[in-house]
Amino acid sequence: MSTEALVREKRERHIQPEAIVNDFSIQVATINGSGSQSSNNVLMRSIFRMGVPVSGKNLFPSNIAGLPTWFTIRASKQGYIARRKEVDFLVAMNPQTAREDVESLRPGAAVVYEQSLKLDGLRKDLVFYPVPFAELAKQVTEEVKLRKLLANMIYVGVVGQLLSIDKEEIKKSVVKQFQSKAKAIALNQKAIDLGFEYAEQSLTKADPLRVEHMDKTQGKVLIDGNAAGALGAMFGGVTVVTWYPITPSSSLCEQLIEYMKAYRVDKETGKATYAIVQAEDELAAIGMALGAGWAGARSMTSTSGPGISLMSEFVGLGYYAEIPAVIWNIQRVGPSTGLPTRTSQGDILFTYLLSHGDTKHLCLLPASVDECFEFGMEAFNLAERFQTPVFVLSDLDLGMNYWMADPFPYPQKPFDRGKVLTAEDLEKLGSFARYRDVDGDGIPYRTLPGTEHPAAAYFTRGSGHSENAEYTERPDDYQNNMDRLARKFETARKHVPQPVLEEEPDAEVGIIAFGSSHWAVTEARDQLKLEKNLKARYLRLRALPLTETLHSFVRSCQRVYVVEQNRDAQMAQLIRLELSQQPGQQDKIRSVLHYDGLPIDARSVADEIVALEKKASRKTEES
Amino acid sequence: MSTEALVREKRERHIQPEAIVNDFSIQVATINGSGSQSSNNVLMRSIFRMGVPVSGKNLFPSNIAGLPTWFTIRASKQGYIARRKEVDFLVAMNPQTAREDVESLRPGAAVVYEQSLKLDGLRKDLVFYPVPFAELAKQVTEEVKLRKLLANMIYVGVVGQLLSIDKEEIKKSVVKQFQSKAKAIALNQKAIDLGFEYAEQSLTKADPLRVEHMDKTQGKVLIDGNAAGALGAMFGGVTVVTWYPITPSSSLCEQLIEYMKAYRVDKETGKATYAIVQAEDELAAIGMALGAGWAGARSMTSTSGPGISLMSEFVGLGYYAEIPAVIWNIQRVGPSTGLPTRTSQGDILFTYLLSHGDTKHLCLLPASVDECFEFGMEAFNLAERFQTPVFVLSDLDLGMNYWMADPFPYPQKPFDRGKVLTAEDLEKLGSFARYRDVDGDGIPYRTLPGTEHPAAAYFTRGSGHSENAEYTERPDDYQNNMDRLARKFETARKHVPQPVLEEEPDAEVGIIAFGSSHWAVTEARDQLKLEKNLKARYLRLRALPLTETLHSFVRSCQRVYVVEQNRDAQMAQLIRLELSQQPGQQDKIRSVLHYDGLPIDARSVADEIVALEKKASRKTEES
Amino acid sequence: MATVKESPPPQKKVNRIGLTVADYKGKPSTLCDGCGHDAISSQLTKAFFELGIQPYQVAKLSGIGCSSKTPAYFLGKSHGFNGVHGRMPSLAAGTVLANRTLRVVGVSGDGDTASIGIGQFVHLLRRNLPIVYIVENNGVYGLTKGQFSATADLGSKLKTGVVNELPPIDLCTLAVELGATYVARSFAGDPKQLVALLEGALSHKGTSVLDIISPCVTFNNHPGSTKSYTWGKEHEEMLHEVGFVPYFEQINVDYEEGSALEVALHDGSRIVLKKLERDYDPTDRTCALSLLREASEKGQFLTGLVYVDPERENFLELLDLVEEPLALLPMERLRPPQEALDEVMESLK
Amino acid sequence: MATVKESPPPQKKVNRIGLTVADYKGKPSTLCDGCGHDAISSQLTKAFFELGIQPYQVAKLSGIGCSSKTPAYFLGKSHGFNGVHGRMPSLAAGTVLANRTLRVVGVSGDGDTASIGIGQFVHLLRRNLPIVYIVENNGVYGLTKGQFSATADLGSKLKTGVVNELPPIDLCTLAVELGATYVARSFAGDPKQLVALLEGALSHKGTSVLDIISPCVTFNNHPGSTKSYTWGKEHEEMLHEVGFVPYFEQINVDYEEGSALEVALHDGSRIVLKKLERDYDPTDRTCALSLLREASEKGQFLTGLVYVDPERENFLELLDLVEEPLALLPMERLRPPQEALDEVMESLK
Ligand SMILES: Cc1ncc(C[n+]2csc(CCOP(=O)(O)OP(=O)(O)O)c2C)c(N)n1
Ligand SMILES: Cc1ncc(C[n+]2csc(CCOP(=O)(O)OP(=O)(O)O)c2C)c(N)n1
Ligand code: SF4
Ligand code: SF4
Ligand SMILES: [Mg+2]
Ligand SMILES: [Mg+2]
Repeated sequence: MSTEALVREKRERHIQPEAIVNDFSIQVATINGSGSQSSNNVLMRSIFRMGVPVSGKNLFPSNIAGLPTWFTIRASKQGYIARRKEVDFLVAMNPQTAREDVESLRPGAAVVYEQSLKLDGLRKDLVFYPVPFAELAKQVTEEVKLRKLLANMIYVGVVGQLLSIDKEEIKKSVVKQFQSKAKAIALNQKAIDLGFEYAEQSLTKADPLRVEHMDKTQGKVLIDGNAAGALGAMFGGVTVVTWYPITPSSSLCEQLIEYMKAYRVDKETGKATYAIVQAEDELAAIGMALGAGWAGARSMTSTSGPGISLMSEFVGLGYYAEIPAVIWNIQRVGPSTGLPTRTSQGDILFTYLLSHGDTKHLCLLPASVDECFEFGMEAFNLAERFQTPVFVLSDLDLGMNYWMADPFPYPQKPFDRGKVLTAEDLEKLGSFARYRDVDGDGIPYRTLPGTEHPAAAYFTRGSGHSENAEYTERPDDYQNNMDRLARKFETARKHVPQPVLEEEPDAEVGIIAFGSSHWAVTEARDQLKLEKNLKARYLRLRALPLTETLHSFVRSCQRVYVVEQNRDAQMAQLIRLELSQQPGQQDKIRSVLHYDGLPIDARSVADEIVALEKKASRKTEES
Repeated sequence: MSTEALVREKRERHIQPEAIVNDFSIQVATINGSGSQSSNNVLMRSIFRMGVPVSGKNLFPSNIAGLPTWFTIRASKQGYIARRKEVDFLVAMNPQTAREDVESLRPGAAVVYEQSLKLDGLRKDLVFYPVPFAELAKQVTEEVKLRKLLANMIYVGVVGQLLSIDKEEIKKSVVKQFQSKAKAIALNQKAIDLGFEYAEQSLTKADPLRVEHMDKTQGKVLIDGNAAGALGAMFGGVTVVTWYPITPSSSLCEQLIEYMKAYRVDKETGKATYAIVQAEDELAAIGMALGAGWAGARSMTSTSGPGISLMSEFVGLGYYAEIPAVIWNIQRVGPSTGLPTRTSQGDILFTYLLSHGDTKHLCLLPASVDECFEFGMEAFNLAERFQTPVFVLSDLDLGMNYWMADPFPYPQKPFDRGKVLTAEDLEKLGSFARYRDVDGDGIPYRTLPGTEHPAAAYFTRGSGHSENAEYTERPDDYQNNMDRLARKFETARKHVPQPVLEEEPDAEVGIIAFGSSHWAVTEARDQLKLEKNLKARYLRLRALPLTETLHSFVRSCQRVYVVEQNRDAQMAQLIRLELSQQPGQQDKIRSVLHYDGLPIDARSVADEIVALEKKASRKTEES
Repeated sequence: MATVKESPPPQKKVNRIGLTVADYKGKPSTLCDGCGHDAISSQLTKAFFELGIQPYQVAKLSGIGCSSKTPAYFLGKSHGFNGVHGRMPSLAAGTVLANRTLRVVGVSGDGDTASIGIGQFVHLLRRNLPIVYIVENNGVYGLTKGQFSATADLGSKLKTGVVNELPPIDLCTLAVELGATYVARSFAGDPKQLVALLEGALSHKGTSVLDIISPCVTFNNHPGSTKSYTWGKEHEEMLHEVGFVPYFEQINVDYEEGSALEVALHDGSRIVLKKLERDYDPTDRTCALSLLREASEKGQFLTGLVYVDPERENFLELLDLVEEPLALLPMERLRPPQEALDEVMESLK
Repeated sequence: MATVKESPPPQKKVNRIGLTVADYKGKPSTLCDGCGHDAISSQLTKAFFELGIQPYQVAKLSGIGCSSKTPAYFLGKSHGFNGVHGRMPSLAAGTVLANRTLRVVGVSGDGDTASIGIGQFVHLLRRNLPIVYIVENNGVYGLTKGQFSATADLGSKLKTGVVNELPPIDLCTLAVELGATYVARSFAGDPKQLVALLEGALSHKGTSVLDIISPCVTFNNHPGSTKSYTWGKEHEEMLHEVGFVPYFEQINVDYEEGSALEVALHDGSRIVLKKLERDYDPTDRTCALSLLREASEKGQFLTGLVYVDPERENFLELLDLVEEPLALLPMERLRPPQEALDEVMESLK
């Protein structure tokens, strides 16, 4: 892997390096609504099919058509799939941004661009490939409307040729992209071929980038976190789904609709084993989810920041009246409307403490599409086991971008429906007290409406209630119930997904991260090790509340860097509080923050840690 | 003051002690809706008018009529006005609770009760005064409907006689209570006299409690925090008030309506210099308040827990788009509907961090009716100076109970309308950038709609905006703006009301508290000093964010007890985080928590601190 | 016939499933003596008893308010859910989606429905889910001590002297306009009519809205208030005499040709509307709306079945759900087979 | 007369306060080419220009959506406020309460108004504040890529194949029913009528609601969609030809006796409604409602001034506010004197 370091070094010295194979990123700059998505998918999939690990990130505006959008494909023989800060190969199709796009390139990078934009004058240290896309498009079709789309396909051909991407794989990818639409396939293939030809005849390769066959993607899949979460929900047995559209959450429910239509319609009767309802807003969405959870369904909703705020009151009811429901929060950049199409981990604290009064909620923190699938199922088990709303905190980067993964294993774990008493149980018991801590774990028993037994009924309320679910304003009743809820939360601490520890023998430094930051951190650890010989232990948090593991991890380190994607170091704050009973430990915590709306990248993390390490050593010298 | 200690000690040894003068609490147990409020007021005011410090606490159900309610009047020659746990004198008018009320009394206490309830059999260690209230009521009036009300007035007479309360003062209090309603005055006075007579003739004083004239209430007023807050708002120049009814907040706006009618109607034109609107819900209330604040009005709304949750989304807009508004949160017991008529400090963390994304808000923490008045004004100055929503966190105990105070001083401080550019300013400047940090304090300049200048207009939005208030999704624009907001918050740290320090030379122990806990803490400090010779420094927080003062205070103590009225030690968490850069300091923090819905009392605080101190010393011995 | 009984059934009388009225009672009410809401609770109790519905098959939901407390005061053997202010419709919708076999009854107040809750109310109506939605309408916020709600009369005055200057919302008009398929107005002081309308609603397959004037004796029962007992008694004008014949009592009600109108509900029950002054057909939407408009303009207090469409598909039918409660489906029917996952994974390669 | 002008005024032409059309333009639009919303923005620009309103006296507010972005695309010299989704009415209300001298225009979408925002919309209508409320109605959520809103046609189909099975909300009916005093329906494809209706709304003293069908060319412009250009052009049926005569142009419009109806607005401006097929009087509330009902039943697309009541008191009058903006009152007028405080304190002793 040391080539990586070497290459970097050379780049820094601005030397034209030798061939760079399967280790660079391509950025395609277009205008949104111009249908470049399919071109980009074909390009990405072709490389993927050549066995080269890829990841695709779509940087799009909060707008439907006419504004700049960038798609970045990273090829990485080492299998790194985090965002890569530097662009090595630019396809400049958007006049609005071409200038800035070119200026921000690293020296030595290559640029394919619409000839008429005349970009080659902008810099001397780049490789330029002018292409008359508009002209070429005319040769593909008479239909003026189609030309813009096809111009985008042409660059697939051009780039394919320049990077020596396997023509056959491109063909296959085109077929996959346009499914059975023969006409579309032919037309697009024609455009690609034209691009190929043009590049062969009119361009002379002058950059070091090349794609070569590998075997690192055998059997792997490309999927976004929202699709994975939807699959998790389906295989987790969701029955009632309520939602209100909001970017970047909508695609989770929209893909779920498709999957459920395909796999959850009763074979014999042809009837649906689920209800999916587009609510009038988020207050209604969470209300329906809680009503359904109360009545015994596995219910869920999905939203993003503004929706979470609107759900505050109802979520407090869910906590206090103890009603299961699963809530996905696909985080975007706040506060307020913020940047709806940019990514962030800015809702950690607010979601954890959502609603007035003493409230705390179970939060799952998926880092990968695999975990979106896994937690998509597990969230229901936890919600029903602990009779409380459970949040799954994903984000736009994880939820809407393309991630490579192994095919998801078919779930072996049966559903855990929690402490629900049936008529038979009641027959044996004779009676039950809805809010009594029978087992000492703080978790009471519940019955479902419709249970055929005279002792089954109880009254649920968000106001003060006794063990028997009767209305009460008694100080002791209130306090006992609140203490039990705290006990229940303690029990949950042991049942939520535990952190994953990646050991690093005799390392002084520790890194803590969660969610989509994981991939940048993994890569950054390699960079630190290779470039600075700085070894770092790594603890990846997977849920709130935080668990014991955290204590031992921090104890084992001299300095701990908490990496997260928000301004206020929200997770670091929770970590400090968790350590407050461990004298001296929380002083070890330092924050590495990334909050500009772009997915976090390894380089920034590594650089920041190096800088902070320098500071630390200076301090110790001084003292 | 050492009698206090003495007396307590004796009580503990169950001896019938000598006369207890002006230092006990009376509890009246009735049924809500039975109009006992006026009787209780007359009783309380009579003692108050005798120069004896009093406080009155109303413990009422979340219900309109027919459920138990208790009113506690505390007389304290030392001037303690916190709740007193022990009841010395019970008036048992409510059959539903009489038994339990009597059982919970301290030995030696006195009980006036409706004869027919036959309570005297219940305990041997109490003084019982049976009174045939129903019978007596018949003598007062023919009207059956009125009798229940008047029975309540009769006990005023009985209690008055037994505690030797000045008849004249009672008369005057009756007049004050019923204003100019001659008929009511006569009838009620008649009932009281009857009670007096009955006590004189049929009861023999057997308890040590007595009220004597003092001079400790000269010129003082009795007022509730909501009324004080309303006065603050009026003298602070509020112009737009939007609200939605909710206990315990409603009375703030309802009293404000009365005050504004009286003092804010334009003399010449007879027109209102304010608008008060009952909104359809809390989302609309905060929305209107923000719209008005944006347009330049001093706007406010008032609510409680559930309303705060519903305001989450809009408050985030206020923070990010930088719009002034004042929001009163009269805290009640949560989570969810919780105990609507009980008190709590359970919304600290949630309010401070309200809304998704990286948000933080200025919160004022009044401890007294004086501060409700003062902060009621100051909140507008801060909101307009910092162009952001400002919360005033009161609670039910402070807001709805009666507190003794000196008359409020007429405000000398002029309004601070903050950085608003007029047409003239713009003429000089030529242009302005809405979100630029011109002065380095993070606070930008704004203009009001309607400003007659071509450069005045700008576009406000909750989505990403540049310094010039233009739409942007640029990473740098976003991050710069968020950093400026953080800077603005830092500036505010120095401008919010600073903590009040009560020194205690060479004390090892420190206490931190805020809001309505203040009075219990003050009394508890005396108890600790007198009874255990335990001296404690005291820092009373008056606002969030926390300020430097906190650091030096904690440094100056060995152990710091944070007293608050919630389960999760919410303020202690914020304190720990604030201390996180001070190695070792946060280990000193311990929590004294009170969260059963009743106002916090000195005895519980003192006992808990003593217990924790014992633990601490044991620890140090061990180690 | 059920609804012509004059006196409440004697304690020991049992219904068709062998239960007594006592089996349908709830906890003692904590509302003010004489509160209209209590009168409605007893008619609900009676309606369920007479229909012989199993209490365990009923789910009671409500928002926040004095009215919303009442589900605790009837059907003590049914599950109940007192939610948050103004959001009962979504909780009720979720409940019936999870378990379509439940008889779902929602109780709300005028503040809970017309003020904070109008948004969820409107969207509930559009969905026509099988929910009986009862508004105990007293024109004020009782529980918060008497402020005006959005159904308060124009110009009506509070004890405090505050006058309401905003036009009241007519909930029946809104209900008919937005898609409710069973809309009635009634009066807490008219138990006979009320119980019949409730029984009809409980037998209807779509959303039923009952706007019931229910006097608040503490804050809005003063003379002149159109939400007071006196005003109600003096001004109630019945559209027709409402009778209800449950499906299990297939007796014929005899009346002269044309002197009554029968509406057959999907479960076989029938509503019999005996003509009084006017000749009114509640199955005609346009008539219903103009009737309501006329009434509100003339300040008339018309009670009875304002509108009914026994046939319109409800949301469960539109969703084409399985017959069984979704909540009770076993894992085998909820987790697709290995092949399904393989197929999806294949498509992602 | 203002509204009979066929072509937009040439660039250099100035209005009565000496401003050119350019002075009323905003930033370039970022909406899709051909989006109906842009057509509405240009008519707003034109209306303000023709009325000669000072841009600085205008406040533009909106919720969230493609439609709600448009305030950035007209009147660049006016303050604008793009708030949160579905809650523009409360922000607009607060704005006009704080400064009654502002001309307040709210722009919203059908999702922003009829779905999430229906609650605030309903209560805004009741208050009749001086606010021009524009709904750019395309039957879908444009900005979130084409899901159905609450005004989507029954049975209409998305590209994805999803079919809408819920009845659409008729915003004009709701507006008239709940108290709006100027209610119009129009079409982004009919600039001539639209500008006249906008000018009327801007001269009206209460709440005006304009439900403007505004095609979403990207997600809901397919044939068959009643929110498409073709459908609109083919089916638009004008109630009357709308003309507007501003108060500062007291010319007489001549038409034969009875061939037109004039409505005088409180500022002296007049709306002239030239008769076409039908004989319609928009000042009659009952007619307005039955007209709307008929239209929705027959699926007619009637445009024009549906209802107007130039006189009903607005909320500012009911509150009896001072003439000046509350926001600008000096401390002397806001802080009561020492005596006031003393008086209160005395009463508490
Ligand atoms: C979010 C929220 N806001 C305010 C309240 C306070 N509140 C309780 S009941 C109520 C009004 C109830 O009025 P209505 O629905 O008419 O019921 P009624 O008491 O008149 O039967 C209000 C405002 C609350 N519980 N929750
Ligand atoms: C609280 C909240 N929920 C959801 C969204 C996502 N969202 C943005 S615009 C929109 C719908 C806009 O539809 P419409 O009002 O019809 O405007 P159009 O785009 O069609 O003009 C939604 C759901 C949001 N911004 N805020
Ligand atoms: S206050 Fe009114 S509504 Fe509430 S219980 Fe009493 S009478 Fe009924
Ligand atoms: S998506 Fe539709 S509504 Fe949005 S800008 Fe494009 S055309 Fe207009
Ligand atoms: Mg009511
Ligand atoms: Mg729309």
